[in-house]
Amino acid sequence: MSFNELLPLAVLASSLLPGLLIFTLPESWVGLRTALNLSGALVKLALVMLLIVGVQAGESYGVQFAVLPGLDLAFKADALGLLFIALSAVLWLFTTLYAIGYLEGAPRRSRFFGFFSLCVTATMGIAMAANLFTFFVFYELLTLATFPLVVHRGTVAAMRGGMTYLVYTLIGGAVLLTGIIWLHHLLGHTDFAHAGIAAALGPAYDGQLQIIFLLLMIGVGVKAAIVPLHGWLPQAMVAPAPVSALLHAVAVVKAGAFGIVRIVYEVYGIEFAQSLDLLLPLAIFASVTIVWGSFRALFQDDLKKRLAFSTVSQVSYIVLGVALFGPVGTVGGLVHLVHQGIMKITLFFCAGNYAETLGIHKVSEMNGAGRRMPLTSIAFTIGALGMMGAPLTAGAVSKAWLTDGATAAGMDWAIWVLWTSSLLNAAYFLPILWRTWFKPVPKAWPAEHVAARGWRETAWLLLLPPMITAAMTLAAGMFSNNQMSPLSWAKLIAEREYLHETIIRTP
Amino acid sequence: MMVWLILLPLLWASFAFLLGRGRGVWLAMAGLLAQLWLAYTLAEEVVASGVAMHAVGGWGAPLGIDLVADGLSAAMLLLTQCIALPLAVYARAYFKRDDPAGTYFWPLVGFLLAGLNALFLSADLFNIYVTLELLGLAAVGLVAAGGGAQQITAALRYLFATLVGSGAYLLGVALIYGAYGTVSITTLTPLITAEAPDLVWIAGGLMMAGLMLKTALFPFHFWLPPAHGGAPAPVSALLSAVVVKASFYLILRLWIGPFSSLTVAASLVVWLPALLGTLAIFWGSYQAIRAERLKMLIAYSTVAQLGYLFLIFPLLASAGALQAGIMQAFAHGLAKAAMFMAAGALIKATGQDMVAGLAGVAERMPVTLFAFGLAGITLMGLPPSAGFLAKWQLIELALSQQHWIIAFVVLVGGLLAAVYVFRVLRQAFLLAPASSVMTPVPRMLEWTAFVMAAASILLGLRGVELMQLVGVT
Amino acid sequence: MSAGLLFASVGVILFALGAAGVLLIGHLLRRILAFNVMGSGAFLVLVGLAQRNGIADPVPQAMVLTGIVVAVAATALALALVRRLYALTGKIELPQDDEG
Amino acid sequence: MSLEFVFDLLLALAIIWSAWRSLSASRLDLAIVMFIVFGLLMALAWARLSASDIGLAEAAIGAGLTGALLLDAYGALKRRET
Amino acid sequence: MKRLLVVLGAACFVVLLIGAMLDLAPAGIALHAAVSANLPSSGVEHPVTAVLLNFRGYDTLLEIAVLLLALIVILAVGIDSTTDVRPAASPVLQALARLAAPLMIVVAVYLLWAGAFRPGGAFQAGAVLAAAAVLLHLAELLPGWQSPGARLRLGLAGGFLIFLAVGAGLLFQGALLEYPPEQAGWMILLIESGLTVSLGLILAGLFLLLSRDDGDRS
Repeated sequence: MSFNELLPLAVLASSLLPGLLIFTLPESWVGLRTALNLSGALVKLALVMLLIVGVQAGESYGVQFAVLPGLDLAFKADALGLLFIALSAVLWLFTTLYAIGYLEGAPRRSRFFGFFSLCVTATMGIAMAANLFTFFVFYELLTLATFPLVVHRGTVAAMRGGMTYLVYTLIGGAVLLTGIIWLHHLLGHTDFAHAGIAAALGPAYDGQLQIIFLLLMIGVGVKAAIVPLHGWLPQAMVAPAPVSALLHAVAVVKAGAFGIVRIVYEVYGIEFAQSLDLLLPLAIFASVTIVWGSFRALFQDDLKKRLAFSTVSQVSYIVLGVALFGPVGTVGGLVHLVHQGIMKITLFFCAGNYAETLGIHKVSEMNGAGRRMPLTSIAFTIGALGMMGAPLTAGAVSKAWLTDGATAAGMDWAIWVLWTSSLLNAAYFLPILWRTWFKPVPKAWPAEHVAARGWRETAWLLLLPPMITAAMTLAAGMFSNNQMSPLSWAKLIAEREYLHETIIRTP
Repeated sequence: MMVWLILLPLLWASFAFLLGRGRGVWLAMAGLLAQLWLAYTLAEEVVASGVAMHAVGGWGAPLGIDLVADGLSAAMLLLTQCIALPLAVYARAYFKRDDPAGTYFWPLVGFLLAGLNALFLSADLFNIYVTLELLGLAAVGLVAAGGGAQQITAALRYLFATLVGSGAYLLGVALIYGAYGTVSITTLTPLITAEAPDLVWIAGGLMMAGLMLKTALFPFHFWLPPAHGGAPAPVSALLSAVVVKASFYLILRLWIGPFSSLTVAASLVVWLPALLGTLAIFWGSYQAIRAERLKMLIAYSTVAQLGYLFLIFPLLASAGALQAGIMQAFAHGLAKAAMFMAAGALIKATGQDMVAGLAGVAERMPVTLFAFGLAGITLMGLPPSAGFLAKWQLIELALSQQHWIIAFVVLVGGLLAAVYVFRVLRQAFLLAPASSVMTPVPRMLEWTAFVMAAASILLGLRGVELMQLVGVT
Repeated sequence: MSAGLLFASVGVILFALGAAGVLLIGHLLRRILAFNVMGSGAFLVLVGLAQRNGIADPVPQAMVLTGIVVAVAATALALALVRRLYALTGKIELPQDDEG
Repeated sequence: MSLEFVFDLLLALAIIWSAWRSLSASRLDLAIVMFIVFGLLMALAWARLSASDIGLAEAAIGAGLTGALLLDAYGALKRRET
Repeated sequence: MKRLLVVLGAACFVVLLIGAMLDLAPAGIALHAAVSANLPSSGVEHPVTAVLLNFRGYDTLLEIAVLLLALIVILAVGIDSTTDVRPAASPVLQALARLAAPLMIVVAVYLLWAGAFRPGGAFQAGAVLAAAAVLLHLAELLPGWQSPGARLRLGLAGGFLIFLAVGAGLLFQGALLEYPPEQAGWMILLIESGLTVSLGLILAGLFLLLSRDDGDRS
């Protein structure tokens, strides 16, 4: 087995093996567990670096195993996949740090970190899947591995959230499976390829392909929380903060969005999808989701719920970008895949800090939090501004490319959608910032965490991750032209999708 | 070689009996190990050099009795031995010293396995009848052994069901012999044509009905839940995992063998098993969702899962159907064994078998719950698992033959399975009430269950060899 | 109509009679009787139908010998269970379906 | 219609009748006795089918042993009731 | 309702099946011819015994397994503790039994030996032995069994084991139960005599185990 075949597997193993080991560890072995977690995350990061360098050098990484005659479990690490892999790998490291601090002294940690690593493994599998079958395998694995995390607290409320999550994802999975098998039956394979594979069938199958597209979109749409399939996401916020942060800001919802990207670009092919008139409906659904999500966020007093609806809205930016026919929109969508992840995880980290340190769960309790927890609040502010698409933040970059993409695609109404959403974002984030910075500090916080005494603000393990991700938010915004920036990667991918026509943003 | 698969269990069973009450564990272990090896080498041989045959007494059909091992039977033999060995390890830890249910456990299991292996190998309708009786009586004995009123009642139901079943089968055999003067499957297959006299149709009907009764196919399932739900965990596992599959195997074997020209002639007939299978899936799942007791839930899930096996009959036109069926049989066999083993451990630990009483096991017995969960994944047909592969094959076959309804049934069935599996997991993940006490159980119980469950998952990552084996006809 | 065919027909009737009995009779001892009648019916068909041309055929005869022994084994087992049930519950009937 | 056939016919009827009685008799002991009779008649039928091996076996095992088992069971039940 | 359905169904079944049997063409294969053709090399002269222990001896092997199994199950199910006092057996019956039992054993031996060339054989012989035991039991001369001791277990399983051993032994120089024509005779006789004893014990055991009661714990 050559190096280029082993590397993708190594990426999977770097989180799978630690995870399996952690399951077997007794609760009390904190040291070893932490060591396993961090070493796993660091090794993965290193491996991903290797991949990035290799792919930029034009190397191709892939491996496959026959599961049944004519059915392969196949992996490849291409530019598009790497975008997602890199994002998950980096954020996994920070979330792990955060979780270690967050769960200090909590029960059932071995189980938590074990499933946590499984989730990351599943995400990696989704990112590196080379055909729809493999994609589905890890997509469902993600569902299963997330459930124990959602219900981690073991309370009845947690169970309710977990069950809602299952109902949505399992039914979605069944629909997705139908579509995949149908496609596999028609094509004899479901391997991803640049510019798609479905076109090969010829016009006779257009009708069936449209139905299949619908099935596939419903399937992945559930995890991407596209309205009306988004109901599970706010419910799932009962999970501990790190879970909400990584899984519901990054892994799970992104898995859905990423699935849409793969299907549109590498199963149908953007041109072919356009010729089947599949993109416009998708764009419309995305727009509805964008607006509806932001709108619902306005009325959430529970901080995490507000963030959750914001996620619902923001993830559809990606979908919209994909649905906008033309390279510019594509770049916008892909880059937002990364940017939204960084920004949203920052916000969730901060939300977690407020809850852990001061017992703040509601927006209405945040008065003066900025004085008590300046660093956290700064990070939160940056994230929020990014979400609104304020200049110098990553959000600005995504939004700029998306709007231009809309113009390029001749869908000017989409611009209005984006602006409306930005306004709504401002409408539900600014009040929070206002309360945080300019309202007087209350006499007593809802439930000041005993452990927090003695630290200036809160445990450093809780403080570090949000600050770093906040910094990244700014960096991604300011140095977007650096050739290692997410933007450059998005361009690289788009170029390959659009068969190497060069991409310049119309100024 | 294949003969030893029959002689070995007979030998160690009778020696275990000679040793007396509750003895013979190690005999059984050694025998089972050898059997596993035999089954494996037999499978290899079949793949390498085609169907294997052994003419008992050197006479050969139709005068004598032939033993035939093709892909199908080799696969079933392999499944049986694969499940039997871990189960034996489990049972050894499960039955406490001088447990009344354990007194003659090993001889009974030995005869049961002998019956199974003989059944899978036999190519003679009457000989199959004898193996069916051996199998049936052993199974009934295992259910009843040392049991209370509840078990005895279940055993009696089971007994009468299996006796009537084999009675109908025997009458069928009698008619076949009357019509053709032989009971050798290989000799009969070319003789039975679409123009066969009505008598043969009746015979076929009788045999199929009898076997369906033994397979507990809806609506003949009434006897299964009390028997499988009431027996000791190792017995439930053995019965649910392999014993019911034996009569299914026979239905399949006759369907595609001697009666193939009949089933082809009457194209509507193929939908009857599928219809009953569908009803079984829905009814079984519904009852499992409602069941109060853990083992009843699992037993009803068996009723449902058996339904899938019968969905392949309308699809048999393409070779893949057989493979799908066997994959499902393996998936359910391994998973259901694991599930009953896990349930046994849970019940021993919590001292009760109500689903509602499981709160907190996720924390106290993670390994067991993991085993249960993995087995559940297979039953739901979620990836990666053998169950998923079976589901995939079934759906693809259904689509390729435009039988959408079957694909639909499979998908819905999977979701229903999810409902009852997660009903259990939900309880298990709840925090334990402070009052609850759990008695520690032997590690062996937890880990053997886990191994079985893991096997059902791993098979889902590599089914090629198995499919290749089943392909040999 | 040869003796073989005649007794084969008798066998069919016995089988039907026994089967109906097993289905309808609640009393377990009687049900065991019914099962035995059913079995004897099948045996008669096996030999009778094979010998409908009047020629004795040892093969089905041997089969029936085997069958009879199996049947007595089953009967004894059934009786053991019934007596056990009776000793435990004092009943010789199965409770109406205790499903679920 | 030959004499044997008449005999066979009567035997057949007798078999069916005894079987019917053994299932329908209101008294259990009578039912069991009828069953033994049935077994013996079967033995005769086997003899008529030139299968005296089965005849012997039926008489000894079918009627004899099974009958004994049933009667013993019946006795046990009776003893319990009184 | 159910009653009516079942009866109707049974009636239709009878009519259909008998009808089907009446217009049935003669079977294409005549095994009795094959049997008589191979009788010389079977080691016995009585065709039924030949089928039973040679041509289809494998059936018989499994059948003995079934019988032994049934006995084990009865042992495993457990003893129903019916504490009851049987009416004491009449002295007449006892005298009769004392007289009859040895006679029956002789008959059994005869049947066993006769089986080689005329109706009879291990089963009938075993049955007669069992009958003798039952008679002795009814005459209070033989106690019912609780759980058999080692020697008795050997007796019960012995016949089966001999059968198994011979079959397996033959496997090494050919097929399972493939007797060499010249040795077939004594091999079958060996098996049959083993079976006679074990069958007698098992059949008797079925009765003696079922009719056991706290009256006679032995």
